[in-house]
Amino acid sequence: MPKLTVAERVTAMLRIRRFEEQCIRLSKEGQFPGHYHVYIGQEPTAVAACAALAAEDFVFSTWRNHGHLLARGAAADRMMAEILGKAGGYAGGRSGTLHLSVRELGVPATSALVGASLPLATGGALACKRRGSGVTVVFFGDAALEEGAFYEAMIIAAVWKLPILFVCENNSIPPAQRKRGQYTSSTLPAARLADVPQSLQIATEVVDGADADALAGCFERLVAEVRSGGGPRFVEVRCTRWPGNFPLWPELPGGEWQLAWAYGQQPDHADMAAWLQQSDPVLLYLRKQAAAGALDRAQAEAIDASVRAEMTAAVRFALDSPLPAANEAYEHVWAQGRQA
Amino acid sequence: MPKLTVAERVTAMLRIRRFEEQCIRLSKEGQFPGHYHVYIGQEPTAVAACAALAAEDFVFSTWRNHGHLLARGAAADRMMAEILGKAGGYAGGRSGTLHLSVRELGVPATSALVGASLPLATGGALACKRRGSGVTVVFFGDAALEEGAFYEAMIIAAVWKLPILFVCENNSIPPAQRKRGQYTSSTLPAARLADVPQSLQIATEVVDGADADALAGCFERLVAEVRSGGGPRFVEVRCTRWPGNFPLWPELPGGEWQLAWAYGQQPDHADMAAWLQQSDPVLLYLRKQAAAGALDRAQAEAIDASVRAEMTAAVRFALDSPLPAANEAYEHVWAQGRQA
Amino acid sequence: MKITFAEGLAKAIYESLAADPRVVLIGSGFMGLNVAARQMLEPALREFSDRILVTPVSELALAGAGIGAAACGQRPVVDLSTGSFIFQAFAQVANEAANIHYMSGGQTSVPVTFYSLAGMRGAGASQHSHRTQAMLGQVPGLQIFTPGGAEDAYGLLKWALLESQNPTVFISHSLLLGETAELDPGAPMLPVGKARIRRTGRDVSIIASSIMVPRALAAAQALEREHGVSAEVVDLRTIVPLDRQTVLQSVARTGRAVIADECHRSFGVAAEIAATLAEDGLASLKAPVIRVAVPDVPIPFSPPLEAELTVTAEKIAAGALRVLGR
Amino acid sequence: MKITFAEGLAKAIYESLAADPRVVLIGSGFMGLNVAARQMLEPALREFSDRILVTPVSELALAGAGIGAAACGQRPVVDLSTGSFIFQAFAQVANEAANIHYMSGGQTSVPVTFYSLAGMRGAGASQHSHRTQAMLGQVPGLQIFTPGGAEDAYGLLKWALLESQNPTVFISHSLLLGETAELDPGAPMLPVGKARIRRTGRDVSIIASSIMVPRALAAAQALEREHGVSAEVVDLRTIVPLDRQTVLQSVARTGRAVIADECHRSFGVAAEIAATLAEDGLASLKAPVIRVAVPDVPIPFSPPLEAELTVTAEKIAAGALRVLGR
Ligand SMILES: Cc1ncc(C[n+]2csc(CCOP(=O)(O)OP(=O)(O)O)c2C)c(N)n1
Ligand SMILES: Cc1ncc(C[n+]2csc(CCOP(=O)(O)OP(=O)(O)O)c2C)c(N)n1
Ligand SMILES: [Mg+2]
Ligand SMILES: [Mg+2]
Repeated sequence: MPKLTVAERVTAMLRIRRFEEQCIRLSKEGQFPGHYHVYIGQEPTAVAACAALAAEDFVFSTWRNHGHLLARGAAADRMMAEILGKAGGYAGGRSGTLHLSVRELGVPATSALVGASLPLATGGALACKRRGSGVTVVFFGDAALEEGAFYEAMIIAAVWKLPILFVCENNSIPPAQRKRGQYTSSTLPAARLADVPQSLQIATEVVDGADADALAGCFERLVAEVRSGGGPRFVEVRCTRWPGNFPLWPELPGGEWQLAWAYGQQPDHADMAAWLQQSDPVLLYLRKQAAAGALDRAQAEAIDASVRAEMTAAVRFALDSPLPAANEAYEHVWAQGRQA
Repeated sequence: MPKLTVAERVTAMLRIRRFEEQCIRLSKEGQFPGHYHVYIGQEPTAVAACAALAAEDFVFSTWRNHGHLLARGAAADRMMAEILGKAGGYAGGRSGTLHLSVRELGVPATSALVGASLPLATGGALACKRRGSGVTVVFFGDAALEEGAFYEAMIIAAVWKLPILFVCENNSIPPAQRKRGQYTSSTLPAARLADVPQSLQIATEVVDGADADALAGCFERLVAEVRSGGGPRFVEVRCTRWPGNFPLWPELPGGEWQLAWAYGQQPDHADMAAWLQQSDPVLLYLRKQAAAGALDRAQAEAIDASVRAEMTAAVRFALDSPLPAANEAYEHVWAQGRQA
Repeated sequence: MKITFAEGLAKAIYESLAADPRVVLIGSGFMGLNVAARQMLEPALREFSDRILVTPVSELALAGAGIGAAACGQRPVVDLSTGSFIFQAFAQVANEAANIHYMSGGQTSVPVTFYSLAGMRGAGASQHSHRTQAMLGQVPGLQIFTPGGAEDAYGLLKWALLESQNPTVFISHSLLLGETAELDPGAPMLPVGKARIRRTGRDVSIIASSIMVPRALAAAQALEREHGVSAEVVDLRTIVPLDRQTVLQSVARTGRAVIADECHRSFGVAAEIAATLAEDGLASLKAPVIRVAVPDVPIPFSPPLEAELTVTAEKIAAGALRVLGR
Repeated sequence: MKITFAEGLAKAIYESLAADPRVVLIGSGFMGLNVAARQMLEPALREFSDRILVTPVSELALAGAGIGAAACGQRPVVDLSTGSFIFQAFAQVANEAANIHYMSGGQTSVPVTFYSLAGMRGAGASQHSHRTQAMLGQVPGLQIFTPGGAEDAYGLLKWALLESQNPTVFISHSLLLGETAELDPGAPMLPVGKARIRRTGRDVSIIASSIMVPRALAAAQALEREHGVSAEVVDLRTIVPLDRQTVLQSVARTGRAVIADECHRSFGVAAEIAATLAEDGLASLKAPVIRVAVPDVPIPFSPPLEAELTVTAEKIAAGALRVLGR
């Protein structure tokens, strides 16, 4: 039994997609400076993983954290305010997009350095192990396997038998360039990413990042295994890079994503059309549920409308939130008193 | 056809063993300060590897470098002088035992940090590749696989298809604790060390560190493969830790090693007796050659006598060499002029 | 001929590749996120593609490969990208590159260059804004170049790639990429290790490096214009070697020193300059030294917060007025 | 009760493990190669073995695990062993531990302690002798403790493990392990961030930390005995927080400052102290400040070469005579 209903899963995925679209829009409007990374095309991974978690569990993420945080239950308005560097953001504007964290949701520290979240996450898992309950999930991209930190974290997770799930979201190779049986990321010499943790005797799994149901099943099982003391697990989620995911600044090819595309309408952008057809996990899920009679177009539209309303409000909150006062720069360098 | 005659191989191995015995003696006499590491029990590895190399090739090593350097042709007297911190040493006393190097022999930089020689060695291999000839060999212990540097070096060696041979001298588990099929080093979760480079598509081999002939064949083949452009190779040499190899300061259990032990005589030290019987690569080689009629006891004794004479002279040179003048401390911080 | 800082870098890289086959590029990011500046590298990347290595995200091993290759006769430049990523490579930079020549008793030299696009770049936030020149200054054996102008970006990078026998950390800065300077291609470069008096003055010496140089010059102009104060601007150009003599001579003339530094205030480059004055220039000082540096606070994302910590021309000018007792 | 520095460390570790179940030991080397000192840890290692983690040689991830565990409610101490190995962990120490509290806007604190057995220990040579306190001082968000006596080894380590809410780099020193001091177990500890006047004096202030403290005291005794000079010795105890006030007040009294520092001379701790005097103590200075520090040279193996670079009591005393014009 999956933990989320169809409607809940669609809501959770659309929240991420619509949030990220607003982000791109706000960046293009110059509402916030710097580069940033969105989670479009990978939505069901965060949703499935977080659905399998309990409140006491910990989540560690990267620069591509918006989806993970939303799926974990973070408030879109405070997230957006943070991305805009506003006083109302989770970190009062200090963090910005790159290392958003929400401690009350068990997301204590997000690193924007490739591979760096993995050692931190082993510490989260160590804390779980010490207190005798809870698991830690860490999300990272395929490039993490090029950093020594990845391997050292795997080693200590295995040696200490930590309750940790390593989630590699591999978005590296566009489908056209994929060869059968030779799924390699750009600069890692492994034939399959999962071979690497396997060589360190960490049990691995590979799952299709475009199949929300498969992801849900996979994460429920893996988190349960980890929770019951089975030690670390590694899962490679094979995502197909969304055509708008450019190395520096994302774009919205074909404009805002249309629910109608799930129901027969075509975008007028060739790359997008191909991606939507084969790889857009939200669209594929909607189609599948429509075919199964589990969620019809009208229901989906209702969900989308409410999600859009939430995001409009979030943007409003963020834009209305004041910039922090200059002297706020000096606050929170040093922690005082005791941590909860 | 092995590159070394039996007499040459015995000479090369005994040079290392007798050198290291002198080292231990000099340390106990207080002739040099600090901790150090000897190569007793691993002699045929360095000898086999270096026999397969040409003058233009590069060698990178660790704190356990004496054997590698001697096998590469370094002068015992200048090495010993360096270990004693004397002016006549290769680095005028600046290096000491931990990072002995001899550039004219293609040993440009030795690191005393676990794992750190591997990235350096990929650079040596890159230099070979750029100039279109030569290979690089890097020696390291099993703990290197616990450092991120190891993995990053493997990755770039594989991605750049470098002419490099990674030589892991695994001396981690005493035979009594070895389980069949489960040969793990102390804190690495891999079942077999070679699994790890294999997962990065680097061809691997495992060889018995007590079998000098097997090592010779193995290294000739692997170096030839690397030299002919086959890309990186990894070899795990399974050594049995010599009983005198303590983590801090080595000891000579049973006293100085006796050639007579190869010809029936017994040491009066139980650990040593077991190690000699099963694992001492020098002794096993002498016995094998005696049985094959290739080198008799008298011949071995003659070799040993000449090696001992060489080492006595080396010790004399080192002891006679003056300590560097204090103001030598300021020399060679900065390189001047052009490098040859 | 007028060139930008980015053009100076690209020109140095191109000419070095052309001049010496031992020059190898490990990575090719150099210009960071600046798309326009990246295009300037295109000719070099095209023409010398056999000497430009595609790199995994493995800073530690890339640095090590550069060091090892240098020890074996090449002249590599390792692109360590955003300045903060040098921490990933620190073990190789600080404990291998810096020590090899000395530990080998002079046998091996290591002419490797680490390119580091450091600094507060705007929205880099805490994890992408580091300036490591002062930390690296604690590591004997490393040269540290911090050009503050386009001509020095060109001259110092080219010298590192073609002439230097020692490992160099080349500290570039995103916000300098567009700065322009006059370059006379025929003129000899100011020797490495010599500071540049960018502007002479009588009343106060402003000591600067890297991004602080244009800001110090702007401060000096404002001081002249608005307050009739004549400020001298000393551009250190390199942090190691450090041209203490020029600093001391300038302060001997002006009697007053303001040190502009993008390092954090404590243990930064400014501390070393101030210490030099306390040791060897005390008699010259008519007033206490002032450091205008980034407070000891991680760099925040939000623009007004980052601005609060940024060392601007205004803050430098205010520092100068303060040492002048105004 | 008289205890050694090593006993102080062992006592702090034992009592912290006993007092708070959140204290976890990641590694258990602490005393380095000193066999006698290692035995002092035995009771803690035996009694709390469930909270002592066996570690692979993976400094980077071990540091990260300590940070992550701290962020998730534990109070780990990570044994980074020989001071030089902190470079392997630098990315986690400098760019994660230091920033998390700030980046999270105060949501998460990271009470992790990194134990680093730093310093010129005799025959450590270039790669095992680093002192990183000045470099780490450039990283806001890190506390840096450099005890110079057994009572502070005990007090500061225990405070880091039980009380601190911030990441701490605890810089220990092999050559201090046998130093003894009087410990009154009932007495309150001098507050963290306060320097200790180890010896009062009238003629010159010697500012010291870590291994420099006993050497500065020996220098002061020799100065008194052999030259009739009354030297005050200020033990900084912590580099961050840095007690500038006590330094300034001491120099205000004596008018002269010698800074004894085991960092390399340039960009070291001594530079920051000298800079503080140049900024805020200029009027007190009757003579130039003198830094007695390790020259900008990698540490050589050979005993006479290492001795040449070592900051000894004799060199500190000579420095004091020099500022006194004798
Ligand atoms: C240590 C470090 N090196 C380099 C970077 C620059 N960088 C940011 S994102 C990125 C690529 C990451 O790729 P991947 O892990 O596959 O994640 P994706 O962005 O594809 O989700 C790089 C190299 C960094 N942030 N940290
Ligand atoms: C980065 C680093 N961490 C820790 C050490 C301390 N150290 C010296 S030797 C050693 C063990 C090495 O074991 P292994 O690689 O198997 O080599 P062996 O000595 O057994 O030949 C350690 C941990 C070091 N030198 N460098
Ligand atoms: Mg990716
Ligand atoms: Mg070993």
